[in-house]
Parts: sequence; C-alpha cells; structure tokens
Amino acid sequence: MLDKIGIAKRIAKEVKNGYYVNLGIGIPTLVANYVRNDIEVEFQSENGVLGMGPFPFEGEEDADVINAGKQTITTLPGASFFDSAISFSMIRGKHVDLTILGAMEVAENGDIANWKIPGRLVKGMGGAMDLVASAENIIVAMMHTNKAGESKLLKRCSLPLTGVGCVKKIVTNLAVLEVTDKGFKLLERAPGISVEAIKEATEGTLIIEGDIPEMDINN
Amino acid sequence: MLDKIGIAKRIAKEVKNGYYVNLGIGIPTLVANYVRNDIEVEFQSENGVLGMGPFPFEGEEDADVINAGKQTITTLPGASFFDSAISFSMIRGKHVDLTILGAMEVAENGDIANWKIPGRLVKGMGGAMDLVASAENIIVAMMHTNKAGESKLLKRCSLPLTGVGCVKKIVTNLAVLEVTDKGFKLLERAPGISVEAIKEATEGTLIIEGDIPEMDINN
Amino acid sequence: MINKKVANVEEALKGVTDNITCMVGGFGLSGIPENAIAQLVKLGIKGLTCISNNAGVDDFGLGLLLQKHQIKKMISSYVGENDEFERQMLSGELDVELIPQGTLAERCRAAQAGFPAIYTPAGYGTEVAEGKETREFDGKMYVLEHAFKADFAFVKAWKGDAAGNLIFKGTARNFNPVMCGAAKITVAEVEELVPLGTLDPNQIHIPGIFVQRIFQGNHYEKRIEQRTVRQRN
Amino acid sequence: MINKKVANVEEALKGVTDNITCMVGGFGLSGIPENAIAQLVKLGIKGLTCISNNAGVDDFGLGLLLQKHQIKKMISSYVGENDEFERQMLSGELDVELIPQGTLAERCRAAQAGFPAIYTPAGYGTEVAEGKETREFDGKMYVLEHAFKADFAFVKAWKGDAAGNLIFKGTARNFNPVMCGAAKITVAEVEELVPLGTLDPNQIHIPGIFVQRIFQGNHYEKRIEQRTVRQRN
Repeated sequence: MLDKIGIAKRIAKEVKNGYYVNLGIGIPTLVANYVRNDIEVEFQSENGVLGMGPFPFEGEEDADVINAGKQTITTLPGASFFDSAISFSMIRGKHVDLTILGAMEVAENGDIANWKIPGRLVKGMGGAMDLVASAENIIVAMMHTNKAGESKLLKRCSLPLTGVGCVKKIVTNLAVLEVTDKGFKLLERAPGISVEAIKEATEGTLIIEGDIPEMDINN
Repeated sequence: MLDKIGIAKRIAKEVKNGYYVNLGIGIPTLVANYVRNDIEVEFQSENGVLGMGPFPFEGEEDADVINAGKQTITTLPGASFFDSAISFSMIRGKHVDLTILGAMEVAENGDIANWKIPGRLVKGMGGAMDLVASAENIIVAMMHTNKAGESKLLKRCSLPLTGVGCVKKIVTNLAVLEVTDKGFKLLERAPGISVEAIKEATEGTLIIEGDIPEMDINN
Repeated sequence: MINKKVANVEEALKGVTDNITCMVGGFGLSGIPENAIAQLVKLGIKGLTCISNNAGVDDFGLGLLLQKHQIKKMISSYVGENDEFERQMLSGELDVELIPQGTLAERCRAAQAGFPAIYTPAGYGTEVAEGKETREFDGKMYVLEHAFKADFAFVKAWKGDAAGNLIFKGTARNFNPVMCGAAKITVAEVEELVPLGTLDPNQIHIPGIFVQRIFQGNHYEKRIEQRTVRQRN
Repeated sequence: MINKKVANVEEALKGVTDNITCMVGGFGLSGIPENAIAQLVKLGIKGLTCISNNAGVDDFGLGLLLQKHQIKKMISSYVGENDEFERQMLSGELDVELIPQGTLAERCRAAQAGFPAIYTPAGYGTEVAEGKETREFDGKMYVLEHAFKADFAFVKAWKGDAAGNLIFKGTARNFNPVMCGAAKITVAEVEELVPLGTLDPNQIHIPGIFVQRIFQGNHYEKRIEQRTVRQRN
C-alpha cells in the first residue's frame, strides 16, 4: 500500500515534458517534488503565478509571493505574475495541460465531489470547480477508502458534486485507475496489493482486463 | 454659419473637468485643440492609449505610438498603454465619459448612421459601434446638411445604422440640438443663423421653445 | 491628468454607508486593502455585503470586520481559516454565497468591462448552477453568471500615481485589477504614491480611468498566512 | 521552463497550410507580425481567412498577401487605405466580414479565456446583429457573439524570452495580447529575444503559456501610416 508520498511519486510519472500543471492542496502539492528533473514542466497556481519554484530559504519569504495554499514560495527564471481573470483564462481556456487534485469521492462516470459535506462546515470550492470543468486532463490523488473504511470510488457520488464527468485518472494508495465509459478500469496495483483487495475497496464498477501490473513509483 | 473649427470650438465647451474623452476622426479630433487648459481632461484612443498629448516634434515620431487615426502622437505624464480588450472595457464599461464623433445621418430618436453607404465602398465601423452602444454621453459633430444640401437631421435614418437611440447632442455648422423624446430640441443658433434657416435645414421634428440664443464658441 | 489623489483613508472612504455592497481585493491575506478595512472598522459601517475571494483570518483582513459583526453577507470562493466566520455562518448571523474562484474573477471583470453576464463551464451540474440558466455550446454545458453590481471596490496596489495608475506586486495582484472599475467607486490604496510621470506608461497594470480615488496607505503589516521555508544546505 | 524558442520564421510557421484561419495582430501597420506575413507570402499559402483589425496598405502588412490573392476572407473592423483590397472586395474575389472593433477584440479574448460566447451591446439594432441572437439585460439590449476559432495566431511583441513571455511596446500592443492563446498555435515574433530571467515576472504582458512558438524577427520596417508632427516654436 502506498503512503501519500508514494501516491505523489506515482502521479509524478504522469507529468510529461512541456506540461503546464496546476496542483491542488494536499497530496497533489507533493507531486512537484518527484517530477523528473530532465523534463521541462511549469507549475501554475491559480492565485496568479506561473513558474513556481521551491519554498524560499528562511528569511527570504515574501508576503507578496504565495501559492494558492497561501504558502510562501519562490519563482524560477521565466516565471510570470498575473491577475485572477488571466489565471482562470489559462485554466478555462485549456492552456493548463494537467490538473491534479484531491477528492472525497469519484464516481465511475467521472463525477467528482471534493468541496462540501452537508452538515459540516463548508470552506468553499476555491478554484476547484473551474479547474474540473475546464481541464482536459484531470488526475485525482486520494486514499482509496475514507477513514471509516468506505470506498471513495463509487457508482454515483453521494456528496454535492464539484464537477461532472471530468475525472480521467485516479491514483490511490491501492491502485491506478482510468475512468472509462464502462467504469473504473484497473491499470496498476500498488506494491503488495492484490486485485482482490482493490475489488473489495471499490464500490463502483471495476473493470479488470488481463494481468494487472504492479506500479513502479520510481522515475 | 460655423466652419469645422467653429464646430470643434463649440463642442470643446461640452468637455468638462475630469472627463475621459474619446474623439472620432475628422472634426472631433480638432476638439482637443480648443478645450480650456484650466480643466483636467484625458483623451482615450481605442487602439490602446489614455493620456494622449499633441503630435510629436519632427524627428521624434514613434511608429509604436499612434492614435486610432494611425497618426503619430505623444503621451502626457500619467498616460498608459493597454491592449484592445482593455480599451473596449473602458468604452463598454462606461468609464469613458464623453464620445464625440461624426455622422452621415442622425434621427430624431437618437439613431445614428456613420459607417456605410450602400453601393459605395465600405471601410468598416472600426470602434464606432462599440462607442455608440456604450457611451452615456455622445455628441455628434457634423454639417447640418450633406453636399447635396439635404438635411442630415432626419425623422428616420435612411442609411444602415451604427447605433440606435444613442445620440444625446448634435453640434452642426448651424445649431446645437438636443435629442429628446419629442425630437430635436433647438438649443442654440450659430452666429448669424436664423431659426428659420435651421428649420429649413432640418427634416426631423424640430422643437423650438422660447428664444433661441446664439452660440458662444469662445471658452 | 485627472487627479484622483485624496489626502488619506478618511477622505477615500467618504460616502461609504451601512448596507453597501463592496468588492475587496486580495487572496488570503496577500494584497488586501489593509487601510480601507481598518477604516471600515473605525467607521463602524454595518450590514456590508462583501465580494472577496476569502474572508481573512480571525484577527486580520476581513476577519476584523466579522469580529464586529459588520458583515451581513460574504460572496467568496473559499472561507476557511476563520473561527468567528464559522460561528456566525453556522448560527445564521452571516449569509454566505460560495462561488467558483474563476467565476468570481470574471463576474468582477464583466462589471469592469460592461458585460451583463458570462457563460462559464464552472459549476455546471453542481449546486452552484441550481436555479441558473444553462446552455450548450459545441457540445459542452455552460452556466450563465451575471456581472456583479457593487457600490465600492477597495483595492490595494504596490505603486500608483495621482492619475490613478496602478502597479501591483507579485501574487498580491490577484483580484485587485479585476475589481478596479467594477464598482461605482474604486478606492485604491498604494504602498507608494509616486510622482506623476514616474511610472512607465507601458508597464501600468491598471490605467487610472478605472480608479476614482487613490491614497498612500500606512503601516502595511502584510501578514503571511502560511510561512513555508526550506533549509539551506 | 518550457522552451518555446524556434530558430527562425521557417520553423515558426511549420504546419501552416492553405485554407487555415489565422489571427494577425496589429492596428493599422503598428504592431503587425512583419516576419510572419513575409513568410506567408514566401510560402505562397492560399485561401487564408484572416482575423485582423485592419488589412494593411497596398504594399505593406496584409496588403502583401492581398496582392498575391492569398486571402480568401477578411474578418476586420476597418479596411480602408488599400486599393487592391477594394478592388478584390468589389469584384467578389475577397469575402469581407466587418465587425465592431470591441467585438473583434472580445471574440479573440473569449477564445483565449475559454468562453464560448459573449453578450455585447455593440451593433444591436444594426445589420451587424442581423441573424444573431439578441437579449435584454437590465433594460439594455445585447448581441450574442461567439468566440473565434482559429488555427494560428501571428503576433508581434517588443521583447520576449524562451519561455514565451511577451512584452509589447506602446500602442503596438493593441490586438496582439488578446490573440495569444486564442488559436491552436500562437506564433510570436519579437524585436528582441532576451535571455531567460531578464524580464521582470511582474511586468510581463503575456505569460508564455499562451504562446507555442517564439522567434526573433528581422528587419522590422515599422512603417508609419500617418506621419503627423508639430512645429518646434
């Protein structure tokens, strides 16, 4: 079974040369640390920066240079700052190639729920609804089951949706899955995890064709 | 009867302190020369400049600094350059206070035609349709009659329209008129021009209430 | 040059009354109009409807107005990080309308640019689109979202001049430019009000025509919400 | 940094074929992509649909393509100053669609920003709105105008870097920024390609994400259409 870093490492392999990538808060943020350094990738943050670099050295933090998680960051050569309208032009206009974000639930038709639990405090969707409604290529990074052990890969989402029919791929602590017309297609197993265990943990339709290889999380 | 400079001088008196003004090609362009210099006014040109100054001195022309008439210009302190979308945000968003433009015909309901004569070469509307559709305050500068001596102030425009119900005021070589619900209200006569002569030259409904004063074209 | 300079925040906020709708720039605590918010607190303005991406933290940003119960309604995309906000929302004291961040930006921009409404794909098929008109273009569904109508926009820039021209810094730019000219009166506060002619006309982020009042702010705290650093090797 | 730099105009225009739709930046002759136009002439590309505010003059700008009958259709707001254009239009060789200048800008921006269509008041009640959907918002009438769909956008900037970041100069900016990212492939030519890291991230007009190819152009003539000067006292 993968930990969060393992999930991030596996997703990092989906990041291709020349991609502009938007990373959500949580596991997705970790992905930046594991992208191969022999490819060219630029990270966009929807608060208005393209070409994000690592966190600043202590003492070099700038309150005017943060990411969407409100963390202090740095920029790399070739970076740019822009306003919120232009930022979402990049997103809505499909100029961002890959969006990686967390989820509470994903349905076998590609629906995603990740912003609201009725009865609990709602913090808001931030840029997630714009991202999922626009991106051609959305990868969800999440645990396969919730804290109660219930599957997060469902026939239909039970929580209020963030977007409809938009998720293309899911990487969990147990598996890599593709969203197809017929359901979740199992692509890879996490090291040491059996197909049976994945079946067990998946409420939605699971498509298993042939031998399912084990993931390689190393670049 | 006024000449073009007289019309420009009279219109210049309509330019108030704090106005952002867009000037069309022709007589409107001349207005800038006669605005009182004790008031603050900024000229916007829809190709992307705010704070236009006079023409450059010979040898100081810059191909990258022109107005919408493609003339080389200069800028004044406080000027800014911007793209065409922002330029029309200023216009459509009603941030420009006054638009002065020429016309072939104006109707008593405020319709204006100034871009196309069927059967003749059409050059295009440029920014005129955006300007007349958006501006709160539009003054038309034109001759009262065309070269054939026919009135350009009509009951209904005969030429293809540029905009509907948008003209507020008209300054011609003969008169200053306001567009009202009931028709063209005569406000002022050009020096030496009788009310009769204006009636004669106006096809649309002309409203004459009380004594009509003679224009003062001096600031 | 049309002079937009006012002497101080008192003059800048003249005409602000209870129950107005205002846009407030900033993302998190970055690029927020600290002086205008402090003055709203000082004036004790009540019943505010605030259009702002976030709602500050308990003791900073819009949180200062929430503490004093001056906000009636928040229109935001993300309102975490604020206990008092949570309390008021759950108790029903505070009305909250959550909308997608890009929609928030573009409804401001629509107001600035004279568009009545926009079609965005964001929120289609979700509760955000409930009761709203939807429409298909080229096989994709969009939601009709209307331009905001606001009385005041409070924005913060890095540098500005008396003509109202603004330059922002880094990611403190965020929603500030799209709110300029999107309300009846735009009040810009700047870290540095520079002499006219100092700013390069080619490098102005927001031309002065979108700003009605400008003043130099004081004592910017520029608090950092999440201080993240890396170790030097 | 994602490298957008190509060696020359030949490489920049790879994939351009007959009958494509292209956006061409510039206002009058200011800010036009001189190198890309020259290459289109050289390649003898035919059947072009050009979205461009103007159509050049007889012997410069898009006029060079008109001379060789390479343009099938022009979508512009103003096309005066060009005798050959006039001749082709009147003879029916050239299809011309005239649209308001602000509508032209915003249909580009809609394509750039992922909006399918916009509502603009421009042209309502005129022949420009004929056959188009109209709609009332708050008592005012608007026309629905669709985002452009283009294969290539040819733009010209003052400075740029290998990441595709662009800075424009003066009024040569005009339509260039709104066309970036509004076509499948945006080709930017710059007067000066500066080393990466030279441009201030805070002062970039168009982030490189909107540009697919960038190259340094040669021999900019930058012809002045109306040379107007005043006398020294």
